[in-house]
Amino acid sequence: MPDQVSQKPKMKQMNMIQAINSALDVKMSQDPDVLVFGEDVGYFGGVFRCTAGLQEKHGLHRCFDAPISEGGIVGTAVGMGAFGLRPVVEIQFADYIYPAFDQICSEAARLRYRSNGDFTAPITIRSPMGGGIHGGTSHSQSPEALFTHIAGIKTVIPSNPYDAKGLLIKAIEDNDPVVFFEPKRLYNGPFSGDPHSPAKNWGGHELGLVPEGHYTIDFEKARIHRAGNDLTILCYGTMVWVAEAAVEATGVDAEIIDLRSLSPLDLDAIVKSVTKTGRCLILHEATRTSGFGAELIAEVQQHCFYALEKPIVRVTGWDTPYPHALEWEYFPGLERCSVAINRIMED
Amino acid sequence: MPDQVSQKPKMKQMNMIQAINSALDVKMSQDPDVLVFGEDVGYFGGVFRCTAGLQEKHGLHRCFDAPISEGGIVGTAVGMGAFGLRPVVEIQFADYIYPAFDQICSEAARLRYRSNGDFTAPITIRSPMGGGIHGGTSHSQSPEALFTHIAGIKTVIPSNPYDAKGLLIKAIEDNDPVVFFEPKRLYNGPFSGDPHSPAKNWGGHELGLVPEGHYTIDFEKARIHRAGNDLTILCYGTMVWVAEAAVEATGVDAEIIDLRSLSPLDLDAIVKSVTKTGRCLILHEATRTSGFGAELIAEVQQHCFYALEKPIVRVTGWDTPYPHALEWEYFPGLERCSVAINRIMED
Amino acid sequence: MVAHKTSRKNISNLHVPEPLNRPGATPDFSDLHMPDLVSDKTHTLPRPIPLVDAFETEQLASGLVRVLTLDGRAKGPWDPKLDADTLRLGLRNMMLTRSVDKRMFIIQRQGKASFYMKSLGEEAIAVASAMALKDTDMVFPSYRQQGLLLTRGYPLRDLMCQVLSNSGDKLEGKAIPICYSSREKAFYSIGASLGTQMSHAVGWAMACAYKGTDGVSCAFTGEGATAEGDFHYALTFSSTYRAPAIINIVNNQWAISSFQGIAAGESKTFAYRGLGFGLASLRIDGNDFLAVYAAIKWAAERARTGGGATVIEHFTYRKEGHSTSDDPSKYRAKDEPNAWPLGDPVDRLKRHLVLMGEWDDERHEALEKELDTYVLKIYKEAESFGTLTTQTGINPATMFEKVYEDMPEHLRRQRQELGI
Amino acid sequence: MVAHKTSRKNISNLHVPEPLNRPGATPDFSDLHMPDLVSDKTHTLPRPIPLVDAFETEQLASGLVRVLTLDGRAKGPWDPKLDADTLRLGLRNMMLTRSVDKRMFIIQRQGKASFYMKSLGEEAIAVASAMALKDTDMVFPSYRQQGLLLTRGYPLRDLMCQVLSNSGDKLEGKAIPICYSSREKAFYSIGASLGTQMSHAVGWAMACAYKGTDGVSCAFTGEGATAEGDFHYALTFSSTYRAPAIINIVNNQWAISSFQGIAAGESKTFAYRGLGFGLASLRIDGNDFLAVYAAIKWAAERARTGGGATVIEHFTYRKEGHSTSDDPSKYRAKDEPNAWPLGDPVDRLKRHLVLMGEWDDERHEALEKELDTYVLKIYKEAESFGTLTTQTGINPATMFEKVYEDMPEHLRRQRQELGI
Ligand SMILES: Cc1ncc(C[n+]2csc(CCOP(=O)(O)OP(=O)(O)O)c2C)c(N)n1
Ligand SMILES: Cc1ncc(C[n+]2csc(CCOP(=O)(O)OP(=O)(O)O)c2C)c(N)n1
Ligand SMILES: [Mg+2]
Ligand SMILES: [Mg+2]
Repeated sequence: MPDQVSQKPKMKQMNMIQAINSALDVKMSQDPDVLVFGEDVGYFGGVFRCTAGLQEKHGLHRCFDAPISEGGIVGTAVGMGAFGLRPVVEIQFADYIYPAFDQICSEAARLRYRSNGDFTAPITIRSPMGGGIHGGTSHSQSPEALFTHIAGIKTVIPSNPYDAKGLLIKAIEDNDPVVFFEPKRLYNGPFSGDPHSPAKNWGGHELGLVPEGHYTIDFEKARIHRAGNDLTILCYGTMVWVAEAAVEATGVDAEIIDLRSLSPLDLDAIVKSVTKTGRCLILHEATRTSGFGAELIAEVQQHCFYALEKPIVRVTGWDTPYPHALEWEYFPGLERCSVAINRIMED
Repeated sequence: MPDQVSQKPKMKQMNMIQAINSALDVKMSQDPDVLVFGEDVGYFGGVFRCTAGLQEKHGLHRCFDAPISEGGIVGTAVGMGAFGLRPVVEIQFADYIYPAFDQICSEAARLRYRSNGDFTAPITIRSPMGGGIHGGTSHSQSPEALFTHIAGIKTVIPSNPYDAKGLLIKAIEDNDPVVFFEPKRLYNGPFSGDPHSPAKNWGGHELGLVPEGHYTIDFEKARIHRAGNDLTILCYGTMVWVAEAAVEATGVDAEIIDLRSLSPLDLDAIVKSVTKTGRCLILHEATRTSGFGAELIAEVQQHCFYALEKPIVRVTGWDTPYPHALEWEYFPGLERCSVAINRIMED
Repeated sequence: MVAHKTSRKNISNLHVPEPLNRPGATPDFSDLHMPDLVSDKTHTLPRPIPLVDAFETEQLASGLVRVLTLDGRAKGPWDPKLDADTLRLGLRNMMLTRSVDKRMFIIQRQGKASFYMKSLGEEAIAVASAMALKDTDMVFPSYRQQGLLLTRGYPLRDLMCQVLSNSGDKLEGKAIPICYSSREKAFYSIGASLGTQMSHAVGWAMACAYKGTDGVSCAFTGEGATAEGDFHYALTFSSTYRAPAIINIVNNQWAISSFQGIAAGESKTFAYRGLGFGLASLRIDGNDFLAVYAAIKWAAERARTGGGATVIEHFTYRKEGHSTSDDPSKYRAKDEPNAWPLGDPVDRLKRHLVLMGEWDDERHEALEKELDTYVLKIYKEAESFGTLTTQTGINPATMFEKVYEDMPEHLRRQRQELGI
Repeated sequence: MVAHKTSRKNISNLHVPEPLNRPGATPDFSDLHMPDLVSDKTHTLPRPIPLVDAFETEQLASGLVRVLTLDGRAKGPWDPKLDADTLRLGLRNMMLTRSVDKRMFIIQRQGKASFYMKSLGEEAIAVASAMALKDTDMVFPSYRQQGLLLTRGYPLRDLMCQVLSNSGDKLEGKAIPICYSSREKAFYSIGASLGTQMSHAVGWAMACAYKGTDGVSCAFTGEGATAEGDFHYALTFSSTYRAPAIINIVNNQWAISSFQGIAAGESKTFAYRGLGFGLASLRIDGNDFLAVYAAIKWAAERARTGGGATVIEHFTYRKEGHSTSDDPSKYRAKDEPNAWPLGDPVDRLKRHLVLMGEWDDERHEALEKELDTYVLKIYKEAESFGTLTTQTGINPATMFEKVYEDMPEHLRRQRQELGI
């Protein structure tokens, strides 16, 4: 099924911030039940500017600042969602989502189930994630795996402006709670994983060409970022671009799958690819142990056991807090990914 | 290395509650810096009675009730730990650990690292976990996997009175924060996973024979619950006993490994066993996706890839909240485990 | 609030508060800081207009708002002056709640349900609240306000089937007993995690304001659970956005085995906390049906007319164990429930009606019997749908439903794995 | 607290508070509810004995405790009557803090550090606190009390190396700039998650009481972060256990781009929140060195003598952007910092000393220069250890250390995987 784009859409070059802003704007314009709040998102428009201009355009009551209280932000959003609104809240950094963990896991995720559908929480929780900006221990984390362990939550991570907008609109329209992580290192451009190579931006990039209006992308479909035959690379967010760079660097004919949504997961696409290639590499920035890579390995080995020629390998952040000075030793960058690709391709 | 038991210890038959109580009593008697607090743990002695008698024996200021505030309980414990005390706090049910999630992940787990050893949090967080007592969605959860994803935390789960006491004393003496989950279904006796078979208690059970005094069990060592050659079963907590029952029921010569500690993990024992048996089954009560089974599979397939004859299988709780009425359909009980064993043993 | 009397061994400077009465003691509440309950002089606190400046409620937050005297008279400016029919309805609803609690406790003891929680002694709070609110005002209860549901006419059989977790349970056995949900009756889904519903109520109230309705949300927490962050979020957000919410703290003196002083610390009252946020705050006699009714009416009017949230502490007493899993004789003096100086809400409203000449002992006894008979009859109907311990009749496939709106592939696969 | 003036399009009943001055406006603080700052009459609030009943501090929590008048006189019962040397030391510490901030801001702009946060305008709070406390009283700062470290004589080079994340950094580059830690200086490790240190401080204070020491803990939070659950936990636990803690709320009017009204809502003051928990509560002029000193002394004595915790709101103003990543001109009126009616803490203490005849403009300028020169000199030393953007000189193997006391096997394997 192709992405649901309305016919002949007017396209515009956007970076990921603009794409997210546009998604919010489109939904706020269409649906008076959509409102946006969070720390610094109102007048100022968010510390990453994702909500810039929305208060001015849609009104003080539709995009506003919240007290510094992630638990209260998600808790009130759940109440609004139960009422029938579609709140979209921002957690300023994914590292600060933990004070809201109980509200997300015990409430947003459980409300439909425990009330047998009587009450629901159609809320979207946006939050910038990931490293690569010298944010250290508390501005770099990738906590996505935690949410994939919680039944009742969807976890989505775009890797480019086009997907970001389509997936975010989908998330807002979804009747289940969605945790929507935005890889902040990609806000302004794709990133090869080599901090020393010149920064790129989304200008002129195909995936930075975004329809101005409404469109959605299904969570159930992974995106084949690059088709290939010899190796399957499973990744999402920032690591899609590191994978691309590493594949270029190594010259291996790899298939790069951008999962986009971790839960629900497009297992079919994964199994199809690994069955074809027989080798599988998994990349994520998060801490390794019990990261989402483990779950991917569990599923791949179950479904592709007899097709696998080599053990599945994961290249990830280390099992340490995200260090400040040694950011690039921690980050699973171009070099580590390339080494892993070469090794997995050895006979 | 054998378990560190002092010579010729005086033994006593204990259930798991008594063993935990004894561990606390031993440490409180030895070390004035050990104190115990949590909801209802003081005068009353805890809703599961694990702290019964401690206030009376050691004083009001050493075992006391706390406000219903899991975040505050862990937060104040971190401060006490930084000071130099060794607080042991109780979270009444593992399902209620989420309000403390931020304090555990952002503070207890990070304090040593971010201060480069200047401040530490030698605290123990005890909490009853798991199902099988008709507790439904919010009194049955097994959130252990979440903590294994957090660098800086240790996660320990005993399956019997003997281990419970030795591991708990070890946890209290450990200079890192330890999350110590107690499978509440095992408090009074081992459990086969079949709710219709008569309840057993720890009376007369070898693992219910516990030294009265001080001894510790290392986290780094898994326990071979049953030695075997044809299949490796990795499990912990309640599922150790379900595994035992299923192995008996199927007659397979399986090696049952009781992990005891998930982090740190005794990977050597696991690899050694799977290399020998070539087959691996993983059991846990928690929700499947991104459960600790996934991490185990990731490591096993990496280290034993060429020894594996069959895909690794996991039998787990489903990816739903823990239902009340359908508890036994949710619980990965004797029947489901036996079916899985038989299937994995097919050629 | 409550002075520490019985001192145990405590050799350090760390202060740990203790309750007035422990097992073995003769219950004594003379140290309970409360206005003189007998004299008519201190009985009456002023009733400001609902849109009063929040700080003018200081006296109401630290005192005790009452209407009924202990001998059954209705007095003072808070008297809502309800007619006899309404009063009788209130009495009936409280007695119905009590009768249902009694029956459900018994059947739990018979092993037919896994769990139950009574509200004995606190019935006025839920019943009077439901009667003072509009039926469309969403209530966000804790697990001890079953009186709200019963007052709003929720089918008793449905309630019982929920407790039995049987095939008649509208929640299909997903939730533990007492975690009811009824959107139809504007009764929010109860989750067992304490406190979490408080910020939901404020979010709901913000939604009411956002949509320009005159809806009000009405949340309940135990005094023990005020220590959770969620309580703080509720006060903060309702203060910031002037949410039309009523934040009720049911101070029934106990949180399982912990006396209220563990949550209160040195606080004057729980209501006083609201003042710190600039919210109107009242402490009321929670065993006084009329006071509860009047306070909720006042707060609802304040909320509906743009005055924002009110914090109400209901001063009451939990006469029974915390739940069917609890044994209060382990931690409190045996006769404490009867020594409670503010009496029993049913007795007090009954006395009032009798004093009015609108009720008598005979009618009371007859009503009691009628309700018990009715409750038993409905219970038998409910039981015919199965009990948890016999046969629930719930289709295992439903376990995988309502996790999400649509069942995702991985749940479909798991359902197949279970063979259904 | 602050009335909403500039109204934007808001068609619903949902109230969203707005600050007094937005970009483009001429800053005007006349709506700021504060006691008359000029008249001597309202200047003085009483100073009760530190062991006063908490509720007697109501006036101090809603008013503003001051010592220095705007024209430089020290007045009233809170005057700590410090000698000139002590005052000059306070001035010097504030000026040192300011000079360090200035330098660090510049070097961040030069790309030599990833991040920095200034405390301009708020120096009195940290410096006077450190001088009023014992050096062994553990402070639990937010990221804006570098003045505590400097006042306690923490080596400036170490501080700068931490900001540079270089090989001289005692934290080996693990933490982001400004997340200092010094057990030696009784300065708790700063984590970037807001509010979490508040309950640690209370736990530390409980430990002091438990061990029978006379230690006091002293915690700081911004006014914005009071909305976190941790703030509530700190108040609750210190109320329950009478923890010898000082809970400081630095109300600098802004939380990044959000004005204080987003956290305050309809609250009278932030200090007033403490009263709800039965804690002694003071609101003080945070730009008044003497008032801060006096308040912290008072609270420390209360804590040390068994009176439990005090909540202190320091009323001040954040003159700079939130951090080097922030541009305040985007959300507040350009001249707001200068329009702040309570002046600047350095200027005010200087004026006081000048009025006393103990200081003059020349000495002030000379000191300013001396400090700037000193700071630059030390900075050059610090830079010789590397900068984040050049070469940190930190051994990658250290990344795997101090996660646990002993390195577990899996980290050892990962270190090998990295090839080190
Ligand atoms: C987050 C959380 N922590 C702990 C519990 C366990 N628990 C259930 S009820 C209760 C006591 C609540 O006391 P209170 O708030 O006073 O309400 P009451 O039972 O008196 O109505 C506790 C500790 C829980 N359900 N949720
Ligand atoms: C838990 C958490 N949420 C959000 C942030 C992001 N953040 C950093 S500082 C800040 C504003 C804090 O304002 P305030 O408490 O008033 O302190 P100030 O900066 O004014 O000193 C925010 C929102 C954070 N660090 N931690
Ligand atoms: Mg209670
Ligand atoms: Mg601030």
